[in-house]
Amino acid sequence: MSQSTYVPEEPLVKGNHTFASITSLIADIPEQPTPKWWYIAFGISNILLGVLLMSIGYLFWEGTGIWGITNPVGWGWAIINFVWWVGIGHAGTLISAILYLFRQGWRTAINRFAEAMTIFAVICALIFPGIHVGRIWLAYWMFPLPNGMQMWPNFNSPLLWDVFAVSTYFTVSLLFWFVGLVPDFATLRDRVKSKLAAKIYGFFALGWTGGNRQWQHYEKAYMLLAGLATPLVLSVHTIVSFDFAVSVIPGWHTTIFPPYFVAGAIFSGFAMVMTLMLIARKLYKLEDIMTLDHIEKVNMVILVTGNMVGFAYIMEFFIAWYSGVTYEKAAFINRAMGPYAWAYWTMFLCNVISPQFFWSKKMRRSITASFILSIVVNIGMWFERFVITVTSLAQDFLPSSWGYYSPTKWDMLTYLGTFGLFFTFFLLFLRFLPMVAIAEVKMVMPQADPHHTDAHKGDH
Amino acid sequence: MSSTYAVLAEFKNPGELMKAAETVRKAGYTKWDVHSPFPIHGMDDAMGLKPSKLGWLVFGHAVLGFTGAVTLLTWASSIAYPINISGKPFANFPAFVPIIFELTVLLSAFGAVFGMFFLNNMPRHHNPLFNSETIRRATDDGFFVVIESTDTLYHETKTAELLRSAGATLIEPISA
Amino acid sequence: MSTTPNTYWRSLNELARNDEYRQLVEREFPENASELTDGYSRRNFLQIMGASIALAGFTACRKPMQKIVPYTRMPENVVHGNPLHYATAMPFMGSVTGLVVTTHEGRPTKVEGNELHPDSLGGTHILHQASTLDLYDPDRSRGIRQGDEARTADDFAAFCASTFTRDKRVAFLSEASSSQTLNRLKRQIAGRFAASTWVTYEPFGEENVLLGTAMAFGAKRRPIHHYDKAAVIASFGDDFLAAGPDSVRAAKQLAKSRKVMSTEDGMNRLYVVESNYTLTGTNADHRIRVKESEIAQALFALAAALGADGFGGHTNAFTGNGDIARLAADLRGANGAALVTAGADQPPAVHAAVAAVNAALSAVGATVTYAALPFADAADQNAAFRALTADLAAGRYDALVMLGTNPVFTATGDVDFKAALSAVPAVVHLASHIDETSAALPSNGWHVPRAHYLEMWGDGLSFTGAASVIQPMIQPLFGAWSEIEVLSTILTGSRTGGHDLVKQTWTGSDWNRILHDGLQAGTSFPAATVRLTGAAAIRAAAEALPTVSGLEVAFKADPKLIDGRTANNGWLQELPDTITKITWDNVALMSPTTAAGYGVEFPRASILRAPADEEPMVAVNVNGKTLELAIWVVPGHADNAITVYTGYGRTHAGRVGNGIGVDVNPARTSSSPLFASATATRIRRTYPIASTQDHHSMEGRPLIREASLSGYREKPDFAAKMVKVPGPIDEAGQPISLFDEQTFPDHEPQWGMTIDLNACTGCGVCTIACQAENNIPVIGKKEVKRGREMHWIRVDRYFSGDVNGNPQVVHQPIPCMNCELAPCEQVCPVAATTHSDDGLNQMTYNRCIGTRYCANNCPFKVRRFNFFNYPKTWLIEGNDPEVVQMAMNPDVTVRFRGVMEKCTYCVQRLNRAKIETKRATGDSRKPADGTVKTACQQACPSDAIYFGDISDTESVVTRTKRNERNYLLLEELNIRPRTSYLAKLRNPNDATA
Amino acid sequence: MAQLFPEWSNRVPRMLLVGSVFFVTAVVFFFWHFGSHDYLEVGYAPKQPIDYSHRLHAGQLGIDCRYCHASVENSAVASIPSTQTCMNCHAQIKVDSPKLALLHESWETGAPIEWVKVHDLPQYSHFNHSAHVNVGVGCESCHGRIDRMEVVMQAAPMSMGWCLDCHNNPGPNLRPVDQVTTMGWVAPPNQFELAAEIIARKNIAPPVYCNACHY
Repeated sequence: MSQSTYVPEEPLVKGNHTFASITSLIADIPEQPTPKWWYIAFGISNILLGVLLMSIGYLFWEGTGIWGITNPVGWGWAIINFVWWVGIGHAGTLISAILYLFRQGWRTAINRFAEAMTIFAVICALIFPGIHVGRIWLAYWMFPLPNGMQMWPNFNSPLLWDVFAVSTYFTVSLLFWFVGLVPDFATLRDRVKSKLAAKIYGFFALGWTGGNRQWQHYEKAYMLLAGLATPLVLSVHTIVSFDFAVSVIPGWHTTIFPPYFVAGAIFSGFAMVMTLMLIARKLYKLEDIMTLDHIEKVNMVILVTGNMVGFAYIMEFFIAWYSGVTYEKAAFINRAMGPYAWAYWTMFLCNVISPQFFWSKKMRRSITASFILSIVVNIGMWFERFVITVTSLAQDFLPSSWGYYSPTKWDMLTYLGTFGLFFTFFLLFLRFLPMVAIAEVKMVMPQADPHHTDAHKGDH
Repeated sequence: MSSTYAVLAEFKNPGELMKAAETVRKAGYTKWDVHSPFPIHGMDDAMGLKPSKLGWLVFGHAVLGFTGAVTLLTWASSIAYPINISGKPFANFPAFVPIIFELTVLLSAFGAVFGMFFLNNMPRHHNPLFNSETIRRATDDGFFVVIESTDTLYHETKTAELLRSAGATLIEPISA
Repeated sequence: MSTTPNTYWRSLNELARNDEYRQLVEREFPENASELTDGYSRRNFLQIMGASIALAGFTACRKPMQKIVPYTRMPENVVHGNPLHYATAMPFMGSVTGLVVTTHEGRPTKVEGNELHPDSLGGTHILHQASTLDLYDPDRSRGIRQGDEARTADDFAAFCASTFTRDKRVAFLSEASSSQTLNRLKRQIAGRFAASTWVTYEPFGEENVLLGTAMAFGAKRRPIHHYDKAAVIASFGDDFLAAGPDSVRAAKQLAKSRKVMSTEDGMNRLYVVESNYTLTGTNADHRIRVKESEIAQALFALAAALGADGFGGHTNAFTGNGDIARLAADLRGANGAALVTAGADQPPAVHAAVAAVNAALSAVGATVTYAALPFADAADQNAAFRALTADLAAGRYDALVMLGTNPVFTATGDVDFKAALSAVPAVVHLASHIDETSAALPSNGWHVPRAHYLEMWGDGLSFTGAASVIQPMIQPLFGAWSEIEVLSTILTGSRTGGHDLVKQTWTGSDWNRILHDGLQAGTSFPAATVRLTGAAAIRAAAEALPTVSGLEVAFKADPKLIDGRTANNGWLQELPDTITKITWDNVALMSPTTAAGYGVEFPRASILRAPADEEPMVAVNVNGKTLELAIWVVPGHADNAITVYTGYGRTHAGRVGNGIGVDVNPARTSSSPLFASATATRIRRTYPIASTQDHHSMEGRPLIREASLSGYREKPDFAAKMVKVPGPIDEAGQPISLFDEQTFPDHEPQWGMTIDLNACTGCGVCTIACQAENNIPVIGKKEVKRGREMHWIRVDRYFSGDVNGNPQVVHQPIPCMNCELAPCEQVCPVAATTHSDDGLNQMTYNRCIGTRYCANNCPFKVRRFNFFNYPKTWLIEGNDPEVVQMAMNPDVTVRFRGVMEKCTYCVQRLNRAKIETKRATGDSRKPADGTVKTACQQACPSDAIYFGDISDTESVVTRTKRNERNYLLLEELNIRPRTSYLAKLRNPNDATA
Repeated sequence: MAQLFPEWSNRVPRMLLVGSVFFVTAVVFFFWHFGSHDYLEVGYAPKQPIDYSHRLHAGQLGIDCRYCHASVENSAVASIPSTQTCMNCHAQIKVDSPKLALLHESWETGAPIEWVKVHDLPQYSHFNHSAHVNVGVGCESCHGRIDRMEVVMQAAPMSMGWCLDCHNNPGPNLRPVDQVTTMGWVAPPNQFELAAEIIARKNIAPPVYCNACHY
């Protein structure tokens, strides 16, 4: 975008809002009666959650054989879903941490529930490494606990790195989220009618008074956390990509994976943010806070990361050819023209072609387009993980052991179930917690500037 | 009506509050604070607060995490039970980097969060401030200065006078 | 558990369960697999055979209480915990092969070849290796029955006494047997009854060969081939490498001249004329594919070309055929060192012609000798069987005694043996199972459980005439009887033990020595002098042979199940077929061109679409019967022909074999059992086939490196040179690495393996030997179809050349390579797979949590995962798991659900050897070269596998690794496999091109 | 407004902090102690079908271990004696003692005596007696003072860690090979040199890799 003249930033909060009106706009949601759609959605999510528990239960009972996994494809949907959910998580941290460091004021509108999304997505992800092992009851051997065998985990294993990376990521995201919530808990504490609610919110507010002596340390802590979360989020998908990149399997053994995976993660994460944001803003009439400008900015990120991913796809092929390694070449020819071509081209269509619509401002600002494309992108990103995991394993070095992987109903039910888990959490969040960071939104309002005199008040 | 814990004065916007804060600081009060729904730029200087010590806490934790990780990994895989894995050296540092990094970040994050709670004396669910109804607006759209009665300069009328002169729109005592 | 109704473990599962064992499964690994509770097996087993650890259920104490059950009387020379080895012999189709059996506390668990025995020389074939499982088959019949009534041994003896009186007309039907004792009793019987007939019925036996030689020489003679003496060998439909009475010796001798260790070494040349691709065909230097019915014609053309007696001026479709002409020239050029053979299922005329051709090549006495069989009946036994069936039906006999055999199932469609049975007043059937014949007995017919050779006394002659005694390793598990016991009971009316009967036959011999060695030293058939007398008859018979112009179907004995006798053996059912890699089924084998006629594309185009899950089917109409079979394309199969295997579709085989595949016997006729003209149509139905290797091509990858003998002589190190390892090389000659790798201590041996692809025939015995040695579970068709087969060593098969024409086939056994820089190890999060000081890539089952990451990262895909609790349903549940457990090797942990497993170079054998060596030498733990063998190496009939200590520069394996043909698979990955390969050679006739 | 929380609630966090320290310590100790083989395995002394006293036979009568456990020097298992072995003496001695009724019954009927296994390693760990006794690891080192046990009990934890301790440093548990069955053997003052000498002579390098025991 070449432009010489300075165009003043659009105000981040639309409509004629005072601090008080912002507060009530968000903080009163828990007070309002629970809408009918919420009950319906919550019911559906709970059923899906039940499906998840059931399929995991059956898995415990029978063993991983109920899944489609086999020789040579030892990893199927479980790992695909794991990578997919972790990827989705990344957007939250990115918004709250990286954009914060870059002083992107517009993040305030969406960071709270983006972070919530991160946490719930990572919970969904964390399920899979736990249950995909053959002897689930011994999965704790992956942690360095002293024991009578005098055995320790193998710290060379990317899978072990994963355990540390993802659990650290989850813990830090949770802390980050909670710290952000503290002042808003206080707000709710001071607003809600019911004594019980006040006690509960009050408990989590930890006695926040809004005193500047608190704000001082608070801001510092928030900034440091952002500073820590930024390299962390980059490291997490880098390490997830090591699961593949560190192996010797053609199609996995690639140095491009870390940046490629991180870009992909942000790509899918923002798509998911978009989906959720559009729903939330419609249902809770938050158009003034989550404005079209926000939507457009998110779409830009999707476009950029989408192209990064597309670049990676093409680069993989180039390198495969350039390397001159028979097995490497064959692996990629198989991806595009082998038995899994259908998956590959689905992925390519969804992840590389579809975002191109966002070159047009009209599309970027169109709610419908954004909604549809955001979902398409998430489908595409799931297929990316499918293509990487399955096609590389299905046809590796010795043609004698080539095989074809197809999932069973238990693979599908488990995956479906994780949505139940995700939305159960997310709906509870929407219902009982401030879905927008109240204090932070106020901060980016013009009135918040101490040098903003009354004369300007309310004029935009 | 028992003794007062502090006197509370409300100001109509961040700008006013900032001026008031400067006035109070110049007057030499020490046991006082300003309360606002969001952090206000420049307020730390206005109040004359020293920069936060939190950074050092975090650094300490980072060092702890780093050394801890290095020790655990090296000891476990090359001293406790060295095992030949893929013919790699027992202490295979390139492979240790990810875990060392993660543990460093994890510990630092703990430092940042719990350090902040520690410095802010949180959790503190019972607070005399909450005896006031007005202060509750501090989490909504109220901007307050609160001067504690235990401050040496505190004087029931003089302090109130000072605050009114600073442009307080409302002044009320908070009972202990 | 998801399943198919026909699998070993599933069906066990369906039966009554045993609570103690069901509880046991809650624990991850059960105690020593030899544990027994009470019951029949235990009475026989514990008291007589001795010590074992028995599970005494679960008490309230902190851990399940284990009981130790010692011997009451300590047997001689048993050292508890150390296995014992006894020599015995396995009878099969009228010949015995000498074996050495490993027994643990009295349980035979593993058979090996007897190195002293001329027809084994230490080697075995798949049926030998699989035979231990037959012994412990829980489906074996449990006792004597008359109709549906259980009867005692005394009842049976009484019945014999009353029934088999001198005035009776008695018919005997037996399998081919060379047992001296049996034939001694047979002679006694001859004069015993008013009228008695003895028919030897062997559906795929050597009767045609004997009749052929009878036609040629005037008397039945068994041709004994000396492959090691032949420079040029031509096989006409003779799959002599496939498991059979003589296959081990054949493989040994063929391999002898294929172990090319230097450019000076020569190599024989093998021509195979055949229709379906057979094991022998894959080893051919030249393969001429013709329809089954044309094999005879091709042979006659050759005979004419060679001027064999009786074929002067004979012409047929193959006269002047280029291949035949070149073959003739090559054979003649070998002056005397040439050998022609024909498949035993070919009609007698063919074998007569072969005799004529060998005579013309002056091969007789050099590459082929003829033996007079002591116990062969002069009469045509095939005809005799048909006649007997008719006579029985006509009520010309008072009694029928069947010693083994299952004619109701195996008889051709035009012989209604079942009907004949019902016309006989008294029938006795000795059979290991209640098979089709036992089930078809009249209500007063007697079924007697037949003893397995490992639990009976017996004797017999090997294919080349070495005399052996069969000694039992264990008391009969189910009170079974041997043939000779039944015969003597019929003769005497009371049961005499097999031991006494055999002892009588062998009086005067050095009994103990024979038992120890497994054979009577120096015994063999003397070479009979033969004179070709029947030239005219041969020609007449030859020209009378039918030919098929259109589509034809060939009926061949299944390489694993033969006529179906081993159909209840899970190991064999799950062993992938050499060519098709199909398990658990028979199919309609045809060439790509023929298949195209039924709308089947080959190779299956997978562009942009997933492979089909099930195979198309064809309905074959032959001799008025219709066979509905799945179509399976075999590149190199003769066009316009279909091959089907017998032995499938059994209804009374047992829970493993019932309903597996399709029974093709009804479509055969006794006049032309081998082939028949047919029509076929594609039908709408599809059928799932579990094949362990779908991909036929090597994709041009340097996996199996092959050269012609001449090419090898020009460039001996062609194999190593075939791949350029990228990057700089360190002083050790290894590609440089980021790390300074671990080194191995001197006090430990460094194990390594070499596999000679030129000696390997691809027979698959290594797979079964490994399965027997390492307690590898049978998982059933559905799981195999999912690609979850558990074999630790598999034999890869690739087609090369024109798949629509006459492609070549190469085999490559793939065990774990035990890479020194193993990719699998570094990715395991819990260090369950690591490296040992003696260079093994260790798999620690009890540490494994089952992430399957190691399997993913294995470039050779040799790791196997227990997706389900396979042993649970197979060892723990079922009506009497104890029986199956007795087949387990107590030195190897039984792996349960969620655990990865793989080839360990038989670490249990290595550790035993190391400990014993240390005990013997006092300090060193390096066993002397050759003292320790892996199961696959020991079983291999062509000694294609070398194993040993590579830190010993003079060990055999080290020397093979120094050989120019030596190369490493995927060397460029710098994973340093301990297993290497010796490149394959072929010796094509340069005249052919 | 009225306070939401009473004043004491401010003290709760500190209390929790201190309390949790104790709690965590307690939990760790719990698993450390009650989860260990020392607690679970050592001292297991089940009742045997026949009240066979090692104190009497091995202790007072001083019968050599190998008289009954005959295969200990050349097999993986030490082996439990056959009824026959017992009868060698008890055909004459204490023939009609009621305690030996089961023994005699077994001898007559041939039904084996079902002894209860005391030292019960899981099937996936393969321990070889001969490999140990032949290089000077005493019976006592693992089985304790059998000669003082009326009823045999497990003396050592027999956990993997316990095995590894000795495999990493065999010295302290080595004795002259002719002393392996001696009970109460006292290490000489020069045990260190003695061990070093045995290690050198027997070329002892105990394996610590997995396949040494697990296969």
